[in-house]
Amino acid sequence: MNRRAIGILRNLFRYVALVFVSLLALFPIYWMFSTSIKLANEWVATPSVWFPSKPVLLNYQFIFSMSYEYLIGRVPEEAAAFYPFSWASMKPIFDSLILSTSSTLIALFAGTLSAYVLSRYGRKGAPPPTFPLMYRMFPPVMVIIPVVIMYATLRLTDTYLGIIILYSTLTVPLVLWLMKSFFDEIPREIDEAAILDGCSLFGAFYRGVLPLIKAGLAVTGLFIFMLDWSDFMGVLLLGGRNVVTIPLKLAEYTSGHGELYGPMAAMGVIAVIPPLIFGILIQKYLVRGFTFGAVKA
Amino acid sequence: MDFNNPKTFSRLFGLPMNALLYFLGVFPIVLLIYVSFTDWYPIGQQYFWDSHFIGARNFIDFLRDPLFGMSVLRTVIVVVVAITLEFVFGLILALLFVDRFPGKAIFVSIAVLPMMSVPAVTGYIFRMLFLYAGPVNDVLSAIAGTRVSVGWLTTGWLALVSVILMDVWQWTPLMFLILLSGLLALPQDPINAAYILGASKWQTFRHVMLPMMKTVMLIAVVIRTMEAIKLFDGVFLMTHGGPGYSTQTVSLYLYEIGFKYVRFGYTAAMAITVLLVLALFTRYVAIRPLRPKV
Amino acid sequence: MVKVTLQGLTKTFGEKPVISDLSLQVNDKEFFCILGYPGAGKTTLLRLIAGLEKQDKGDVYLGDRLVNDVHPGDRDVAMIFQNLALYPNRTVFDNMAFPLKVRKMGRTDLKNRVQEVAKTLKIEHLLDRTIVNLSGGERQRVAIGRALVRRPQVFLVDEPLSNLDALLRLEMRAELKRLQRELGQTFIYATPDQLEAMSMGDRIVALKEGQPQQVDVPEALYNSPRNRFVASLVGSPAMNFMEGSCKQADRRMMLDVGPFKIDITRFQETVERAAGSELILGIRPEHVRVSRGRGRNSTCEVVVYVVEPLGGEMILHLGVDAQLIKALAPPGFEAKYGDRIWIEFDPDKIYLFDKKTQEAIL
Amino acid sequence: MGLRIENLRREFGELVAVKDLNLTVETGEFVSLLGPSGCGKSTTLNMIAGLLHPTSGRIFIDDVLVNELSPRDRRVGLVFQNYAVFNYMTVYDNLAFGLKLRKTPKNEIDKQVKEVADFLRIADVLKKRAGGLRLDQLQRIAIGRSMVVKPSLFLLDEPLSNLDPALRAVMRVELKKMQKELKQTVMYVTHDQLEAMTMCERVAVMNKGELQQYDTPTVIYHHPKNRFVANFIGSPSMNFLDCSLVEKDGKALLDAGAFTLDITHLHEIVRAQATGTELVMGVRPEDIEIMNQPSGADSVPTSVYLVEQLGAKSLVSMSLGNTIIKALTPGGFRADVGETKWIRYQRDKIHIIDKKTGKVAV
Repeated sequence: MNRRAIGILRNLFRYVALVFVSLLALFPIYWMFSTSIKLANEWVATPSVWFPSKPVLLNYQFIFSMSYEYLIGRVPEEAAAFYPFSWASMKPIFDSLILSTSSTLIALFAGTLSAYVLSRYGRKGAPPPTFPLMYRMFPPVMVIIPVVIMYATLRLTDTYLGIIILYSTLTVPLVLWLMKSFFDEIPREIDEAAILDGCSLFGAFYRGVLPLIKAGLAVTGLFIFMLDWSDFMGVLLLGGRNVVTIPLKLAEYTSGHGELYGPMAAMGVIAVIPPLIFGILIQKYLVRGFTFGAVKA
Repeated sequence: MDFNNPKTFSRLFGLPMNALLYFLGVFPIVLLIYVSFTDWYPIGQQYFWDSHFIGARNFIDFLRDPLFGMSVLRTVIVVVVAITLEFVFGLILALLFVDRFPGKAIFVSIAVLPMMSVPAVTGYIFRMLFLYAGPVNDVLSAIAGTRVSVGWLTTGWLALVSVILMDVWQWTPLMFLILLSGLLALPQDPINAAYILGASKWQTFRHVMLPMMKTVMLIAVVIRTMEAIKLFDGVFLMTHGGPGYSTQTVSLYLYEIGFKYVRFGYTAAMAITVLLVLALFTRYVAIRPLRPKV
Repeated sequence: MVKVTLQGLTKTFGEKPVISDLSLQVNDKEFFCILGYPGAGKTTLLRLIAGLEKQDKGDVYLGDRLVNDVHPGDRDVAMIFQNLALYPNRTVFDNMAFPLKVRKMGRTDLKNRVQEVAKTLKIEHLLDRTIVNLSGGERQRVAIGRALVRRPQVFLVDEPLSNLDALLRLEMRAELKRLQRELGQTFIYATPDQLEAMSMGDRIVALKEGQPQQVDVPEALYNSPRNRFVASLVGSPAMNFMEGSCKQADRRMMLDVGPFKIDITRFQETVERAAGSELILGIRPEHVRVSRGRGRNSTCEVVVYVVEPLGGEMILHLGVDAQLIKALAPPGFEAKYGDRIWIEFDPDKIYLFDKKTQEAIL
Repeated sequence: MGLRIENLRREFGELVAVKDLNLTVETGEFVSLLGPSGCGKSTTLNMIAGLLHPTSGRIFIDDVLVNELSPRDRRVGLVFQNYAVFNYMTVYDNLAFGLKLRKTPKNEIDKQVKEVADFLRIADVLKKRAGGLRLDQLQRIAIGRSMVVKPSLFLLDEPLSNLDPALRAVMRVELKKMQKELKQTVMYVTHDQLEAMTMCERVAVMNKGELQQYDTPTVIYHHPKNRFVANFIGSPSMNFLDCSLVEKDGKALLDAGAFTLDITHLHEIVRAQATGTELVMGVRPEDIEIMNQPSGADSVPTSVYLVEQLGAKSLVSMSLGNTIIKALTPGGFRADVGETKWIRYQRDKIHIIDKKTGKVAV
């Protein structure tokens, strides 16, 4: 057998394997999506329904109509007819957006400044470098338990401010390491040239380095947004009434009152869309993000 | 103040992050240590200063608590099995992607989709997949030829398997991506040198590529171990720790004691202990390959 | 347009002293080269002068002004970095205008100044291009241009040519030298390449482990190196060194280096005054004469290992016992691997070093 | 025959990296593949080693067609530019790697590794991990690793480019010595013309994927085939002056604007070789004589532009019309910038090149 034939055979094997892997990766997501457009009688059936017989948007209408408490015991088919779209039902989406965006900005601001100092001036002045890293490594429950205790005393529980502070603090170590890895890629001489040209230390950062690092900032921002958006435990323990994000709403559907698989799936689809888009956008940097900048792809 | 003094400048720039970390880092930990020595029960005693100091009772109690021991054991099982599977699958997948071939970018994007999903949503998805009448049983039926009805979420050990499968589905992509970066970053010359010296593909992989990947593999495993220990969201939505206690991990157990039974003092003692163990693990094992060269 | 004076400059990184107690003076309008191997402290020295690094001890004067506590931006020095430190995605104009913008110069003045500098450097036509689209030589010019627009008092240059290919390097070398002449400004230039230092420098400091070994004009470094280090650093091909010991015989003083002896009677006084009997003989390859047959003054027989033709002349690598000697053979000399030939030293051109202190005796 | 290459060609998409290359290397010969980066030399090397498949053409090693053989079956040794030593193994394991793969008995491996280590003078570091060693030691390991498997052809890919100049000179000699002692067939790839010219018996100059000239260093230096070779070989490089051929009073004159040169004696050859009257005169810096006074009809007045002291030599740049001519004179040459000096070409050393085709006529 010559080289070419072996090459073709190898490729064939590779593609078969890859298609199989792709099916495994996509199927659960497909299942959620297809459930979200199924009618109630197809949500759970034996054998289960792989392709919705009649795709409908009722489940989406359901979650965007009046709030859930009024709908207990009803199925989307009838609910849609009675209850029109309501702004109140959009609250989880707005809450998720507000919390994720503002926490991301705060973490980005604080973390970037520290990352610059760490990259250029070493340890002096910057936070002790391993401390924030450890902070990131502990299971959130354990980090949050003392925070719950503290918030209860400070009356920060179930407030936007409290949760934004929590999110910012949990993600700022990642910003620190990620941005440091980006700063480290900019030669030190860029700052020094700016300083010799007459810039102050701040000027060297702001006019010299920052413009070169816009892409890194964007990547880090999107990555942190994904993490904040995905949080569940934080709001579970510190939110609830006043603050309700999408994952929390999702959990609400599962607890108790019969399984509303269709609306849950619709909520799930809405929850995963932003991270999927952002994730694909910054795919090249995901490794760097998850490994604290230690592995660069 | 002279902002052109590097020391002043870096203090100033470090200020916002330090503020965040001290506010939610140092302060709560001190509080946690205090509370762990009290019997604080917020329903009866509104503020922690209303509670009574009871010494090390909480620590002695939870060490005797069989549920806690079991949750630790379960966490260890989940972590070890899931990480092993993820590592093996991730490495195989990475090897499939080393060469260049048409469509590579698309396949990579598809393969890494699971890790971008929101963990809570993943938990919910797998809850649907593993229903009695779910598609997993459908596939098994199709293979077996007769109707198979496995109670994935209602049988204790199968629920644990389901949890592991969920973690494997969501996080194999990360392992794959890290290992792939490692493989692609390998210098080509030593590999070619090995070929020319007479090594076969397998020998080159075994004697040249694997040793050079050591650091990256270590990083991948450490990172994933840390993340797997955190496991909470997915399990919470998928099984709620059930049936019974069969999928209750440390995180879930702490949650239950702390927030269902609101025994804050007791929870604080457990949290402190786990934190300490993890801190030692992080300090002496995990941080080494990760520590950026400052 | 100013002289630079360094007094007792000391800098340590951690435990390691990088510059230790260094004093020297760079004259006004001088092209001053810092020559040394990588790690000798050349870059650190430049950075200390620029103020990017703070010395542990010692003083830096620019002209008569003590600048120890002056912010780098206010020292009025420009530095051209080894990696040039240009902004890759901005245009040449923006790069060159940056220092002027920082100093808040008016738009028209700024434009004129940049134009004028671009003209001297022959990069006017590139002003609108971005840096990433330029060749290595062009980037080099832009980096020089960015330093020039400010009209600083002192130029610090850190091996900027090391990333260029050989031909371009030769060209830029001449260009830089011409520029310095025309501007009449003080240049301090760090390089590991002795050829570069020898050809460009008005004076050179040979630096070793943060300590100046010799500060002098190029010819002096070549003709009368202060110690063995300088002798080996300057000149290509490098000087031959052979260890030997002095022996008295028949009122003559002979230096025995193993394969042969050499008569050093006429330096006897100097040698006895300076050192013990353990010496190092140094001889430049260009002062080793080779011949096919044994001549009257021939010192010893050697084996040809490698012949390097260098245009007309050639370098012969010769083996005798376990030692290697390089010799520069005249054009037309025929030799190939394994030949046995004779060598002869010009007795006026030898150098002697004390083996213990490595200092030059002769 | 150590190596024979027939019509070797390699394309990367549109780009032809190697264009119909023909080359033979005798057994035991030391041959260099020389050219600027991107000339196709590394591609050629990789094809010989089997890391890259040729688009067309045939490669024979020891008269065996190896096109379809995998690298491991070709019996070639390859030393990479960055050595590609297995950092994580001990030096011993590095050297033994090839033998272990061949399932050589343990005591045999031991014997051979020791032998090679002694030969390369790395016996003292055998037990150390390769990662922390010096560059020259890494290089010895890389060479030794290939040596133990006794390849019929040794390929060296710019092995000296990572070493500092002093070490490079030493390794050059050692490599040459080794090759001679082992009578090993070696193909040495480099972009450094000095290395190629000094070490190799024959040099193949490549440019843009095409072989320009393949001959001994002496021939290449004195009789370059075309302008590229003339320019690439020799440092400082050859001067080129545009000129045209004028016939007057039965004499053939080379008119370069600033001066004319009588080339009647070469007229016939030039007329036969050149396509037109537009010519380029090439002359090496060392073939130009600088004089204070005009002497003879060939003297041309020039003004000194720059003098660079290189130690044993001085490199003088002079402006002639609007071109710069470089001349190499004995060291210590002194002249002020702008001073008038006369130059004279050594008439038998000039090259006349067809401007259009770049071919050297004389």
